[in-house]
Order: sequence, then structure tokens, then C-alpha cells
Amino acid sequence: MDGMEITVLLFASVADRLGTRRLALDVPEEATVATARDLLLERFPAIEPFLPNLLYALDEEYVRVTQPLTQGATLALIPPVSGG
Amino acid sequence: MDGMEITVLLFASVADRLGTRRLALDVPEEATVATARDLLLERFPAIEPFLPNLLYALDEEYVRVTQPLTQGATLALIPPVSGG
Amino acid sequence: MLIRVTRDPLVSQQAIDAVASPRAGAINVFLGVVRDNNLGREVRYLDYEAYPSMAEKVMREIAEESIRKFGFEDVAVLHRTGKLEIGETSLLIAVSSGHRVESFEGGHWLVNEIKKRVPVWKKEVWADGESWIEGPESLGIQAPGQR
Amino acid sequence: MLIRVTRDPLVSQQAIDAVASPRAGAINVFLGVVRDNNLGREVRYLDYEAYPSMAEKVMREIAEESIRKFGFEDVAVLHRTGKLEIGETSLLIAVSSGHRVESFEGGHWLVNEIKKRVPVWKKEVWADGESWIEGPESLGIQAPGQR
Repeated sequence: MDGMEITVLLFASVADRLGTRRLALDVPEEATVATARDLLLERFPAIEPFLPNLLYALDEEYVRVTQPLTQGATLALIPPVSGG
Repeated sequence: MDGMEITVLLFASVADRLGTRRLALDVPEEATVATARDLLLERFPAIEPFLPNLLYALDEEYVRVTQPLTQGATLALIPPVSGG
Repeated sequence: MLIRVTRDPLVSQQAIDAVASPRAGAINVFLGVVRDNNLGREVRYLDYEAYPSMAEKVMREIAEESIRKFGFEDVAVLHRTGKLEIGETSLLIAVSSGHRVESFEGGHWLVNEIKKRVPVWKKEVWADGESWIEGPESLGIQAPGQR
Repeated sequence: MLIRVTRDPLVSQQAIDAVASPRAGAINVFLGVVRDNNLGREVRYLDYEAYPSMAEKVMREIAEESIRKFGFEDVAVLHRTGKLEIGETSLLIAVSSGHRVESFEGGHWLVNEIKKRVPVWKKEVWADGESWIEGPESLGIQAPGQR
């Protein structure tokens, strides 16, 4: 069993819908952001309508969904921002 | 003798050159701003180099040199402004 | 450079003091303020949520970019989070520059980029409901490195 | 509307408070600040002279024009006179508006008009001399009703 564990951060509408702002997620070796996204969708189908508008940040940096994950990384799901 | 008396205000470079910031000027009946300007030039030849760049305000309103003066009016000679 | 995400009230003078410089002839300050209405709805208050550590990181990147782009002497960017009443300041930026033109143009650019890229979200609370604002303006985002 | 020519130090918060409005989503504040250099000369301090009553009248006219033109909620314009040290604020304006775009564009317009039309003059004092600044920028003036 060569998996990794990452931390997933949720915000705003997504966090409210899933009822949590932070969760641990086990992902397989060589997983990418897309892998994590698909696992989350499997575990939380309610996330589905949000996916088209999400951006992803890995360790506080916006990344493409092809970006590989690393052990202990923090993946943030970023809904369209509305600060200011 | 049907003349009027007006107050003339001077500022910045012009005031420094003439050594005064305020003077009373007797002007003839039916005088305009141009009349006052010509009288000032006669009395204070040192004002000559400033004239091309001056604007005129009569009772705190920018006016043309053809504007008629009135008894007791305040005429201000306005060098190019540099506030801000 | 002053960069801060905070739950405390934002004080303009703090941002102005942070950007002061003997070479600055112009300081532009922008306050984003909670308005009593939005898109025809009457707003009771706003609730701002941030991803604070990443928000400060992105704010710093944008501030550094603005210094290169507009030649600012210095920049301050502060964003408040939590419950904000009508009239309270949610975003406070200040820029100092030699002359006024860059201070206005660069200040405007800075606010636009902050609203596009910084991970902060606002929830509108009305008399009869509430909603996260993740509107069309926000959807235009193209983050660096994003497909 | 707050319009003032004064010898006292200008305090930003006073201008911000003066333009606050529940309908305002944006407040833009501009500070004209005394810089330590101009056109390559090292400046020791500035001395501002005004025609105070007319300056306030013209500032008020420009402020009212800006409200019609940009739909501001409110406007504050303050100009200081007398001796100003490096870093001190000579001009302070604040505008409040529904949205940020007008606050930047209209604030910039307001500062430009004030510098063109308000009867205020600045004397630069250097280590080895002094001079009234009545420069090319100022010469571009075309006052209302002027030939």
C-alpha cells in the first residue's frame, strides 16, 4: 500500500454544501490534482455542480489539474473569488 | 470726477516683485479689467514681464479683460497656478 | 510593504504611514466599503471568508508586480474578514509614487487584480436570506498556470 | 461636501468621514505630498500661498461638477497653505461612489482640474535659493470665460 495522504481545504459555497472546511484524503501514489478531484466527487457527489467553476491551489499556489500531488500536501478547492 | 475705486490683489511672483499683496486703485468710470491692467503697468512697470501669463478674477470669478469694473470690486491678478 | 489579512477593522492611516516616502509626491488610497445594496437587493451585512495564508501570498505577488509595472515607492494591501456592517472597510490599499498619474492608474490596476486573484469570498446577508457571491465577474478569472 | 483651505495639517480620516455614505461601495483618497526633489533639484521645503476665498469657491465648483459628471455620493477637497515639510500633505481629496471605476477615474479628473483651476501657488525652497513654480503645466490653463 504505497498511497499518500493530503489535506483538502474547502471554502465558501463548497464548504457550506459539504459541511466541512478541512478533510484528510488518501490518494494513490502518482496521483494528480485531477485524481483527488475525482475521489472527492466519488465520496461527496454533492460537490458535482461546483466543479466546473473551481480552481485548485496546491500548497498555496494556483496549479493545473495535471499537477502531481506530494505526501502531506495541502490542496485547496477555490470557488470564484469575490474579495475586495 | 466720476471715478471708481477698486481693490487689487496680487499673489506669488507678482506680489513679491511689487512688494505688496493688496492695493487700492482709482479707475475711471466705465473702466474694464484691461483699463485697470494698463493703469497698473503705468504705475508699476516691473509688472510688464508677468502680464502675458496672468489671468484675472473679478470678485472671485475668472473674467475676460473686457469685463467692466464696478465701484468697490476686487480684482485679482492670477499668475499660472501651481497648487496640488 | 504592508500585506495583511485580518479580522480587525482597517485603519486608513496605517496604510498611508506604511507607504510614506520622501520621494513620493502622490499617495492614492482605495477603500472597498460595504454598501447597503447590491444588484437591487438590500444588504444587511457581509461575511468575508479567506484562505488567509494564500491570500497574503497572492496579495504580496500582486503588490510586487505593481511595483515593477508602475514604479511605486511602496504598496500596502489589507483585507478584512468576518462580519462587516454597512459602511465598514473590507479592502484597503495604498500606493505611493513620484507623480499622480501612476498612483491612480496603478492603484486601479492593483484593486482589479486583487478582486480577480486573491482567495477571499463574500457572503451577502439580506433580511430574508443569504448567499455566497461567486458571480460572473469572478468567473472571468484566469489564474497563473491555470488551463 | 467638505471644502477647505487651511494652514492646519490635513488628516485623511477627516476627508474619508466626510464622504462616507451607506450607498458607497468605493472611496478613493488622493494625497498630494511634498517630495524631496523636483526637476532634478533637491527641495528643502515648500511654501504654499492661496487666494483662500476664491480657492474654496473654485474647489466647490469643481467638486459639484465632479458629482454631476461621475455620480459621486460625496466629495471632500482640502488644500493646505503655508510652509510644508517633505512628506507633509498639501492636497487631500476623497470621493465616494457606488463602484470603484468612477472613484478612480473621477478622483483623477478632480485632482487634474484642481491643479489647473484653483488659485494656489507653490514656492520651492532649495539649499541655495527659491522660486515660485508657475510652470508649463500651469500655463496650459484655460479658465472658464477667459479669452
